[in-house]
Amino acid sequence: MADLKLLAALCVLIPLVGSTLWFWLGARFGEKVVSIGAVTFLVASFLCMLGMFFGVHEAARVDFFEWIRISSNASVHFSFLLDPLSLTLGLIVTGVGSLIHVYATGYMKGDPSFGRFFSYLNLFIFSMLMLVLSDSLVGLFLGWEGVGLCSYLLISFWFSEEANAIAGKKAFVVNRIGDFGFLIAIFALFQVFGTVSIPDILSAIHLGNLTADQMFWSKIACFGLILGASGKSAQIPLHIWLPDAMAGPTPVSALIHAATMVTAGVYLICRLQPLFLLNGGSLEIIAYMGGLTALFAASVAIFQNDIKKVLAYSTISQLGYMFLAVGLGAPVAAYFHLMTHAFFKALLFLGAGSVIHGLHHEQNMHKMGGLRKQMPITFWAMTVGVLAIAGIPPLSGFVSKDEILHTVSTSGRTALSVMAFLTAFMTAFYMGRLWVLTFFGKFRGHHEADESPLSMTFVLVTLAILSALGGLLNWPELWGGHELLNEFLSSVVVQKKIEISSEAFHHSLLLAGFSSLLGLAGLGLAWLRYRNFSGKEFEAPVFNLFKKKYYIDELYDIAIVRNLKQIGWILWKGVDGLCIDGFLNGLGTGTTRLANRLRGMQTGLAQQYAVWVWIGFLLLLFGAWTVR
Amino acid sequence: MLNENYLLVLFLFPFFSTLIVALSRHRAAAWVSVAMAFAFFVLTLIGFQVHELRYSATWFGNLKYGLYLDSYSYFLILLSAFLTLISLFYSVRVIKEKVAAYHALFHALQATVVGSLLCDDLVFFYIFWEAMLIPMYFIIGIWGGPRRKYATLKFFLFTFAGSLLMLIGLITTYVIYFQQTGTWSASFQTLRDYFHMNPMNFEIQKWIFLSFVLSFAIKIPLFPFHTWLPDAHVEAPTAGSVILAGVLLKMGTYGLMRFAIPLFHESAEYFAGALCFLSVVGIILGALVAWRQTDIKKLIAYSSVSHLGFITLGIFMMTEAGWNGAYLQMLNHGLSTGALFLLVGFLYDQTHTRDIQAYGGLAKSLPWFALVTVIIALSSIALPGTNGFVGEFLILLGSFQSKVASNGWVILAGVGVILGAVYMLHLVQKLLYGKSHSEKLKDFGWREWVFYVPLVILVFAIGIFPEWILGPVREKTTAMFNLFSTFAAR
Amino acid sequence: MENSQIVFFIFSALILVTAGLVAFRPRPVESAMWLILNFFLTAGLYVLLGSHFVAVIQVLVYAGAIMVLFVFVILLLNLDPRELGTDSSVSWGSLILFVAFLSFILLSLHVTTPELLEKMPPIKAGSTFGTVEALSKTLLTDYIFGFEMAGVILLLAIMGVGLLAYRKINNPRIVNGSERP
Amino acid sequence: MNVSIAHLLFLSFGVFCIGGAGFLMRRNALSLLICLELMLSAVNIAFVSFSRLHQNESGNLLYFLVITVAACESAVGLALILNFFRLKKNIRLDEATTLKG
Amino acid sequence: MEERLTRLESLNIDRETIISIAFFAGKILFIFGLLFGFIAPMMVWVERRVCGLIQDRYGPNRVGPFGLLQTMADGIKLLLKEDLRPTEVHPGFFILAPILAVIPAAMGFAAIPFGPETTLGGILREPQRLQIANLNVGFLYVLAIGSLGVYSVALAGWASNNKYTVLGALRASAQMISYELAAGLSIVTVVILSGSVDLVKIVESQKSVWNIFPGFLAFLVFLPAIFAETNRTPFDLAESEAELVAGFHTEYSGMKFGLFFLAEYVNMATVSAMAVLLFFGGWELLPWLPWAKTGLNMDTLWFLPTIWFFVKLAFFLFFFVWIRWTVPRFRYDQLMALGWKTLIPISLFNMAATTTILVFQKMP
Repeated sequence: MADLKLLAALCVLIPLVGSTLWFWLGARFGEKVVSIGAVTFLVASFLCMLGMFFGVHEAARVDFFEWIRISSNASVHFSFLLDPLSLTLGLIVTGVGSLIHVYATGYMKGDPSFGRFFSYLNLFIFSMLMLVLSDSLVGLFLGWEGVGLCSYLLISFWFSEEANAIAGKKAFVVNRIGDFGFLIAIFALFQVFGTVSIPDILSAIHLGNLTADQMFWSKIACFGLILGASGKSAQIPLHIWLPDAMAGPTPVSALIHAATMVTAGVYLICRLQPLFLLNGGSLEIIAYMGGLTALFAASVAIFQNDIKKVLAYSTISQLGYMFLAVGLGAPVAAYFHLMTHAFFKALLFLGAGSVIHGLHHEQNMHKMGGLRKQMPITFWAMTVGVLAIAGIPPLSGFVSKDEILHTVSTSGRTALSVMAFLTAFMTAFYMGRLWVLTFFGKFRGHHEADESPLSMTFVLVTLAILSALGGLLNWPELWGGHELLNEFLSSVVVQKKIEISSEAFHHSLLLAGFSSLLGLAGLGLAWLRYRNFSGKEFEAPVFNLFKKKYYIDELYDIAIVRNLKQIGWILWKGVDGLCIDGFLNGLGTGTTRLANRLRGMQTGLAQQYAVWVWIGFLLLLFGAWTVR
Repeated sequence: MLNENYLLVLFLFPFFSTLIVALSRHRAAAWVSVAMAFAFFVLTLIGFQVHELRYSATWFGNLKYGLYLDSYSYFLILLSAFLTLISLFYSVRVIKEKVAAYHALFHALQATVVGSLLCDDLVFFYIFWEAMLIPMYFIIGIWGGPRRKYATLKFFLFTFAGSLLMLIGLITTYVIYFQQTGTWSASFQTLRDYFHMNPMNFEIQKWIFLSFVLSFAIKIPLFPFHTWLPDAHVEAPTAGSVILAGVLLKMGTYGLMRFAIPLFHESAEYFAGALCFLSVVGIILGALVAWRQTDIKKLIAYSSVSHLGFITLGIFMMTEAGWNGAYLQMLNHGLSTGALFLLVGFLYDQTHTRDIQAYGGLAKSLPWFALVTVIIALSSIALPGTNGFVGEFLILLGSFQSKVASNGWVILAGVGVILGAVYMLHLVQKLLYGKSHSEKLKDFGWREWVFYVPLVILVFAIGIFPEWILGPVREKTTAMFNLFSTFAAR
Repeated sequence: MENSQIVFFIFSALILVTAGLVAFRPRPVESAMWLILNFFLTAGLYVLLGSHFVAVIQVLVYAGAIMVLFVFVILLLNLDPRELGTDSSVSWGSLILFVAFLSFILLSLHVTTPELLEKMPPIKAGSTFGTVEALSKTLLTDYIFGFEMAGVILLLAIMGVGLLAYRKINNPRIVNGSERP
Repeated sequence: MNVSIAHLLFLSFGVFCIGGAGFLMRRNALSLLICLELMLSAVNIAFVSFSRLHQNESGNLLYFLVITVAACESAVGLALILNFFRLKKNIRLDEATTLKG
Repeated sequence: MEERLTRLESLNIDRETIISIAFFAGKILFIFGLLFGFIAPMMVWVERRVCGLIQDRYGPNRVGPFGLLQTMADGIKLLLKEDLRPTEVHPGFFILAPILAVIPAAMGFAAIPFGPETTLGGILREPQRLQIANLNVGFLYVLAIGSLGVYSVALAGWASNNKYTVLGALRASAQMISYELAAGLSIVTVVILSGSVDLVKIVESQKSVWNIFPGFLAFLVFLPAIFAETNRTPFDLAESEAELVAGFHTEYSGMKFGLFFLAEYVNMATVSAMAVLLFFGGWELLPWLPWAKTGLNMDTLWFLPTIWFFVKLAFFLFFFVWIRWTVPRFRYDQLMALGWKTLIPISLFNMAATTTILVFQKMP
């Protein structure tokens, strides 16, 4: 146990130490030391994680120290909950994190703030691990806000551009709205259970016996958590920050905004699944929210020209899938998709980053094309990624997505099924569009592209392999596989097992065929449409809606931001200035006027004053007399 | 172990240092003053292990006075000593005119603050409470900005009007005690114990409570009595702002926790709804208005309004966790807002403007400044891991369980958490990010590090290990709430 | 009527008359001179009342010091009537009202408390009343606070007068208050 | 001495009223101060009389306090008059109506 | 006083009463006769003779033996002179001033004791004081009356309506007020030493040691103060002939001037008497040897102390004259500086020191 404690502490603290180290000494050490150091630290952290992964059998709690004592019998501890759910995600975070660190050493070469970048990145890993491993909701919240902060810092990493800074701020504030929900949820849960420790809450739920009042608060908590999760995972209505977050360096997009942080919402819901099961309505909401987001984001992604924006919307869309799965009671499917998505989306982002790097920070797909010759490794890696996300068997994306689609189709909710399949098709289409526009046709840009350095391509290849083979982790038993993940997670989350029967096999085969058909169709359509691209996109009034992202940003701006600003102005000038100060200044001027009137009595003649004194004295005497 | 003479020394030391500084020569005055402030800080630190100390003596005739130190007063004294030390150290380089007077006034301010924190006697508390105005009045009035006359007048009239009402309430309490017992006493302990056993007529109690609360509310400042604060802050010299925000505002909340509510907690529960409403309005108004400011100091001033709204919310909700959080948040706010004012002062000394538009891209030219600013800003928006979070979390968590007012207020206050991020990041973005057009500024030198390092360390030390403060405070709070509950049981 | 009463009435009459002269003689010098006489007569009255020390102090301090100050200032200013201004008689009304009212109160006091009109008891044989020793003993024990306060007031007055009289000498030739070539 | 306290009080009262009348009606500062002295002296008569009535020293001691005040008042008053004279070249009180010199 | 009045009231006069009345009248006659009939005229003569002596010339020596009758001649001249009254003077005050000069001077001496309590060789049944008015406030009375001398100077100067006189009067009054303080404070020291305000008791307390020894500092203050109070050289700035013609009495002539003259000598006698009484043991024989220890029968030789007292007085008067013709006149600012910056602080310090020492001496 002591070893576990040490491992856990090391695993979390190493990135934190790294963070301060690179910030403090980044400039002094030089790029080489920083890059080697950062990667080493991350790998060390990953190894610790692995150690824990194999060290823990069922689940373990590691308690460090008491953080906040709330009352005599309730307190918040700095403690970790090491169970399959957290360890899996922890492995993904550190593993993918290490890869992306390696990649970033190449990508960020020559940046004046090299040290700062790795400092932030390490800090992110720390926060993310806190999020994942924490045993209490408050500790989770620490990581939750911490990753938000790192996201903020990294989005506005190139802060000289005002737009980047604004994007960072937007991300933070939108996340904060979600965090607000999370906070309320914590309060409500504390109200109900008198504790913020996740295992305690869960065991209390297992015990049952909640009063109506407690049920009410648990419902509130669910809504709060949904708000929180939707903020972090960029689900409607809080999705608006993620596309803007692409302002950050690409490794950041890959790590934070694709592989790890944005999946925190899914993780959170999986974590507290029993709570949601208690309030069935909330799961319904999650499912519909996910489905809607998936469809919406996919439709927008089709019309984006910025390669990273496409990927951003794609991420939103895939996250929608995960939510859909969770909402329909298939957390393992969601988790599986989370994992595979981490691989292939990181791969895609990094590939895109490689392209952008090669093109000297050109992100517009209209100015790319034909890059498969200049960047063969990138091209092939990207191809694996695209095929994976499009759901082409037997790549990982196919397996995980298929599981979700299977869940949807068997859930009996037609609307959701339609959404899911439509999204699958659209995903394939826009990914195909991205692939074709980037790597095929003529080169439409200005700079000649070069293949990226080894540090980047190595990562691409590694990730490509992972994306390709990731599906094996949870290959459905129906198809003769062994559902490793499902088994592993079964102690933590509840998912209905798919019965093994010929009917089910039949159904699943049909579904798999249909979905791969959809994927192929999407890719093919894209190939046909964009093979000889001449700069002309789909033009129709309807498509403007998609292009402009359904005008949601504008809507928020008009409906909320401007109004709030207006209210701020009114409160300042109106309430503070006119009402309060006006009232008080009125009092002041009134006094002055009265005093001006009374001033006439002050003639300055001392003897007159003396007469007044006499008179006052007489009155006093008279008063005393009458009182007597 | 320390005995009660420690209290006397603690109480008299700032007066002594005021004298020393006032009498020292122009050149040496600044350093003498810093040395004295440091000595006082060390003296304060010595008392760290003290849980409760009481000192009582006869002045002359029947007039008694008592000093009382517990964790409620101790940490605020520590904060005051720390911030005074920092701001005086900061002022050494900045203030070149009437140095001795300036420093002496700060020590005098310290003396009054410590006096009112240590007093067990309501009358003495009132005296020091009033006396606190005077040094601050001069600090703003002499070393302040161009509109200092208006600001000082407003500051003085607001606070003075409030405290006069408190005086009335105080005298009423005093007289009622006399009528019922036939002896005079203004000792808080005596009065509290008595009124717990023999509650006052509720109709009267209500009004007395309101008179106390009004006075404290103005000092805090609670909406709608807050308009003096931005003006005072804008005109005050940096160190004055630090002390004003860091220490003086706390005296209001301290007064609530120490005097008003323990004496009249029935009324406190009665008015909880209304007062929570005001707190929440303060939180949201402060945040929204802060967002629209172009003057950095005004922005921070309004952020103070917002933060103190949280603190009062925690207090008026009348839960233990809320009180602990509120107390911790008082310290946190002192540190973070103090640091923010110092940071603004650092910029102002070089550029002589507080207009937010005049800055941009400072992160490039002043990386260390940027780092500290971001950390402090994060503390201010209560990011977990920083000190602000612990306080705010406890306040909201505690308030959420309150029985005296709806927890709808907490949800509304939570909106304030969002808005807090909005205006703070707005400030950070405008100052640090964007195109750099102020290349010639100098970054931190050793003088700055001397006080920013402890500040930053404290931000995290309280954020991660809050128990060293929360522990003693909780003991006190629990004792107090036990008293309340025994009362309620009867 | 007894002798002592005659003496008292003579003194009283003289005191009142000189008081009138003090108040209404046009020149301040005359007022001052009459006031000195008035003080002397008052001192005499004090002797009659048995307070010898008070009588001496009346002469020493009032007549001998305070009034000298007045005379000194009068001499210093050496004013002509124009500079003195004309006196008014506006306040006669209020004055009469006041006198009437106070007289009424005094008279009614007499009616309500007739023991006021009784003669005062003679001073007892061995009494130390009016001696310096008795007075100073009381002064330095029971009234020590008043005594100290009187000292403080005097000190304040000295400082105040010093401040009022202080003038910066602009002429550089004047050193130490005297002019040197 | 065989008189009643009432006699002495009437004497005191009379002197006081005369002084008061002078105080109210004179227009030059010097006479004003002189009349003030007269009023104080009247008060003194009352004090000393009471002291005689009760045969203790309290009245006499109050006399000393009054005389202290009188001395201070005349000293300060005369200094003020001198300053006023320097300023205005007269000591007419109806010209002393402003606070600014 | 009350007793005395009642005693007169009952017309039952016995021998004792007559003797006491005669004793009282005798004292008055003796003192005023001595003052106005002997000391003042003699002093006029002495002054001029000593002047002559010091300036190495004769002085008056024609009228009578050694010019002794010179004073009488002058007096007759002054009496017969026309009573001039300049037109611009204020008539009432012009006449009042010299009268005000003489009356206090004469009144002051009334409280001065000039011998120990005595039965006049057995004539009186009980020993009585050789003092006109036995006031229990003692020297305060002398001081009080002495302070009134200012008015004559001030009035004279003011009434003469002449700038020299006004200046002289101003100087004189300022000077007298200032030095009165110093004198008073130094006397307080003596009172502290002796433990009484009664002059007789003060003298009695000096039987073993004269006050001049413990109170030397006080005497150092007292001496210039009495010179200044009597407007004598070196402090006679009020009448400094060279600057102010003759100061406050420029406009006076005839017997009015004579009265000022007279008052000055009487005042000198009074303050000299005070000096003797306060510091030089009054009528006691020698610092270490009081009359009681000489072995003489003081009941029969009761007049010896009185004579010895007047001898001491005479010495002081001579001292006044001696100083007058020896020391030059001060400048006015020097005079004021001496008074306020030297004498008053010294006497205050002296008072405090004396008190402290006495308190420590009396402490067990």
